[in-house]
Amino acid sequence: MTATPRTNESVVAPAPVDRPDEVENPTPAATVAETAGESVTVDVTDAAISPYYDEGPDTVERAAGTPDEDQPFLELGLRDDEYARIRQILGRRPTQAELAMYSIMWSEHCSYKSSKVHLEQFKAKAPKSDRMLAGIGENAGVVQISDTLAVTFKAESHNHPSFVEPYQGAATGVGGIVRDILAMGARPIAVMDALRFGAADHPDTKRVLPGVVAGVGGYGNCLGLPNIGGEVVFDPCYQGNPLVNALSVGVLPVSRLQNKAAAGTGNVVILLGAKTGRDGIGGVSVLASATFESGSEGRRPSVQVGDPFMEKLLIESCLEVYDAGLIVGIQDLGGAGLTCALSETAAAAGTGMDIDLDLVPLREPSMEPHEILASESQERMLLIVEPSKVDSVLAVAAKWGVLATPLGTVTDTGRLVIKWRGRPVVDVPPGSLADDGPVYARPLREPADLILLNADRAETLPRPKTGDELRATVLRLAASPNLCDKTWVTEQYDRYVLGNTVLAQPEDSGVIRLDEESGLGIALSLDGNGRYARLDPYNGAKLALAEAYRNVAVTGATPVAVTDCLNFGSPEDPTVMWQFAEAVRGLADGCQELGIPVTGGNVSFYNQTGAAPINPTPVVGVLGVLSDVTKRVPMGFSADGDVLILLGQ
Amino acid sequence: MSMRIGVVTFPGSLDDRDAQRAVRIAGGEAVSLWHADADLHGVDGVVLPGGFSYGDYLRCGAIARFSAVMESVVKAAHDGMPVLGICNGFQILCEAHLLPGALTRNQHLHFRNRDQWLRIESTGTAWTAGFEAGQEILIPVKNGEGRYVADARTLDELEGEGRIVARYVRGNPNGSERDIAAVRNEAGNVVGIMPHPEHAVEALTGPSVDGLGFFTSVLAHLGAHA
Amino acid sequence: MARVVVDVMLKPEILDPQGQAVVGALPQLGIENVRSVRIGKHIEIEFDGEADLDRAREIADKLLANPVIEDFTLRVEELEEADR
Amino acid sequence: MARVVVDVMLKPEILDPQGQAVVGALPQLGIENVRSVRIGKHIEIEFDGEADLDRAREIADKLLANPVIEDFTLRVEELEEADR
Ligand SMILES: Nc1ncnc2c1ncn2[C@@H]1O[C@H](COP(=O)(O)OP(=O)(O)O)[C@@H](O)[C@H]1O
Repeated sequence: MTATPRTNESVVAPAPVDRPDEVENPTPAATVAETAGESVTVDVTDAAISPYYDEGPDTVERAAGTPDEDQPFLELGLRDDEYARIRQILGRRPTQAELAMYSIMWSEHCSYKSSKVHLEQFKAKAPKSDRMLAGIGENAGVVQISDTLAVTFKAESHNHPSFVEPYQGAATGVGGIVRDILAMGARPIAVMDALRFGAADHPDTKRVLPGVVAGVGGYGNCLGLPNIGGEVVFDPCYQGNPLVNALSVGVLPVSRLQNKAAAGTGNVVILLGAKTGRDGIGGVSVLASATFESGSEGRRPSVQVGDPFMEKLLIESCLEVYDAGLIVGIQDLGGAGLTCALSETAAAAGTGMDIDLDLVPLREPSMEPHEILASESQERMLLIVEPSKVDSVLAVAAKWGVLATPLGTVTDTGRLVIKWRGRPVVDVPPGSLADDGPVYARPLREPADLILLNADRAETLPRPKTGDELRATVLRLAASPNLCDKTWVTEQYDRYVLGNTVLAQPEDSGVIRLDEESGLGIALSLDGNGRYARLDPYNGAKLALAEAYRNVAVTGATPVAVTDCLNFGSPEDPTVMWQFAEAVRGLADGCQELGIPVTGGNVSFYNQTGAAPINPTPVVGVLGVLSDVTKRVPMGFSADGDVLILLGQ
Repeated sequence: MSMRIGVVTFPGSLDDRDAQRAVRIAGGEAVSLWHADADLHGVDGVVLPGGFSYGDYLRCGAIARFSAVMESVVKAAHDGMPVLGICNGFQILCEAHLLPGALTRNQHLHFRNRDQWLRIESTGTAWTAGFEAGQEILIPVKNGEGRYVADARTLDELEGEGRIVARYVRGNPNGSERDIAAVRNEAGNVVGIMPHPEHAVEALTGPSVDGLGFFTSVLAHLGAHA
Repeated sequence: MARVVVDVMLKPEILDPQGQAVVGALPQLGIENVRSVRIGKHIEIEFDGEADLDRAREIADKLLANPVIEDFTLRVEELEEADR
Repeated sequence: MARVVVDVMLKPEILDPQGQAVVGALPQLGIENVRSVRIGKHIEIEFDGEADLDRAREIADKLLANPVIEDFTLRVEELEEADR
């Protein structure tokens, strides 16, 4: 994982470092401005910032001439030293729009500043594999599975938005991960979802669970992607912080692999998809309040609302564009919107860009440059296109009824220059946003209660001794929320669409046929165990990996690659950071021992209620390959007289 | 010469490729039709597949009905061409008034996907002639708005004229009136069905291969009338 | 400026499970005096220029409501400048 | 008799895919002069006896509208005997 957002999870002002008690948990009653965030409450009204432009936008020129102007960098989650570094990079104070961009791209969420040093192990310990066409650092890992076909898959979290607005939070979580898959050149072919809720009988669970399930289903069903498995787990530790992890998988001809580099001076930068609105602008709204102290009502950032129909059209138009060989590069717009897509694509190619922000189609014409750049409006992609092919791209978009708008061109200046109303409001080296964010080796400390927790052995629990006791125990287990039938959830998901689902709920793995002739297919499983990881994060991560690996293997598939979604509390809490470090080490070691690489994934920090973090919850997805899906092994007994054999101890 | 069955793709159609596959497995030639193209390209029959045409945010099938292709489909249907609407396709046929009644929100308010038993009630259609009357079949149902409603007179008429093509048995998945899963027009060339026969054409991917009968029926019907 | 508001309701004889679900949930809020709840759609159409009632009726009739199961009503609503 | 009518609309800044889909379909009906369509819910609450505006507000607030993304308005509507 590089210094890039690996997720579309809402990006808001990151947590001010060293002030862990300010890390609050979103509550549904609070306003969205305060809650849509990854972690932190930014009270818009409290930001004591003077209105600092009276004659038009805060341009680059103006910034150079007013070096001493106060800027709300702390409110935006940037530390003193981070702000100083930005000034040093630019040789002046950042403009308002630039400040917004740095605060987003250097947030925990996008920069992986706390996790980066640990995640390196995934690369360092990865077994050599010539199947890997794209790995960590790309939108999603790509694994070659035959002479001509490759598969891409990835898991991602949408935890906090799903607590604020369960339906839309979960729906846009699915939409976001599907765009990652699409950006690699693949046709998305299935989704999975790993869910964690509080106690089954808690009122918050009653509010959150139906919405999340309906949202996962609503988006995936309408997009036409079969849901082939997942998890539903209840535990009080997730009461104020449910987890919504979504996985998507796609297939592509090897020759169709796409990348995000905005290469080629003079190439055209095209925005494809939905109009841009004030969705999920989050902490950056602090800048709006700086300029418009009154009347901020209508300026509040809003919850992202998914439009799966638009996403379906986006998928079809992108695939048509790929097949016709019309583009040089592509990137999805997720959590950090245009900011991330523009800076990452330029940084990846080592180029620059001239962008005209006035060309961005807006849902609300009054949007300011920093709002346009920070908007998390869904269902958008950024394309890099040779000038001679622009018309063809626009024609494909028109065929599918999707907006496509040239925004500017690729340059060889190495600067990302963004104009608004004719004047530059951004002029930065794109790599400074995308790759050169801060990196922290945060302090680690084993939780003090771990010894006690581990001393409380299962052997001390009373055991059923009589037949009746045993019967009562079995019934209690069968009826417990974590073990009971999950049909209420899985029935809300379409598992048949596309006609290639070989195994799905209630099987241990989902199996999808890729090739009707040869029977080539894949198996996928997504597993995690937060309770175990709480007791031993190193082995807990290994356990999740082993479970997913076994689930895939028992279908008859050969496991080939791993994705993960690492859900933890605040990285500023050394005990959480220790859990994280241990879990990553465990997963990396496990992968090394099993001989399969981690190809991508996602880190979600700040999952906590007040000072209480969730159980460390690494969720692991394993991809396997079946050379002939007709030979898959389902989990049910198939014939009378079958012999049962127990393997292992 | 194999019969050509057109499968319409609207923006938002999802089961179009599945319907094409079902046509092929049944031995027909699947022809892809595009919503904005009024030309039916000489097909012998048409399938309107499942999905969420135009997003179906307003009311399922409401917008698809106005597409260019539907004008031609309506005309061809009146001339006797076999037309099968599956799920969203059924909704579109009702919106286009080729079939009576309407499909409304499931009574339990959830999307529901399950393997569903049906009883074939009418074999006098182009799409069910190959079944036996009263035959029970197992095919997937998956919808959020699949509850069939019509006024009592229409329902009585449908019953009286034998135009209920299939009923849910062993449980009604969405609260449909009189357990109706599929209906037909008077002539029997147009059938709308809520569950998905195209998802039950291969033992590997479906709960059964019972759905194949709809596609083999129409091919046999066309062959006999060719 | 003006807009046309179209309210679409299920016909009285058609079951409204959504409305029923709300009625079913009311006792939990301690509310006992509600006889029925019916849920339909509220649609606001803004025109370029004048509110065009005839056009709106056509849209409602052909697209917004399904006459087999729904009725609709139509009205023009004057907007103040600052209104949404 | 009287009932309370609650209209629930998405907040103006929230994307309304439903309304957008309708706008997109209008050209097929030959209608070109519509600027925007927003779609919300229209809810009719009938009480035993008097229309109870406070109760209705509570129902709207807790059950009918999602305050994170929706606003609602409320009004009492007098009914004639024969009305639906
Ligand atoms: N959120 C979910 N989304 C999709 N499928 C799910 C979800 N939760 C559970 N499932 C599926 O339901 C089945 C039963 O789940 P579970 O009871 O957790 O079984 P197991 O313990 O074998 O994983 C599995 O096939 C699983 O993939």
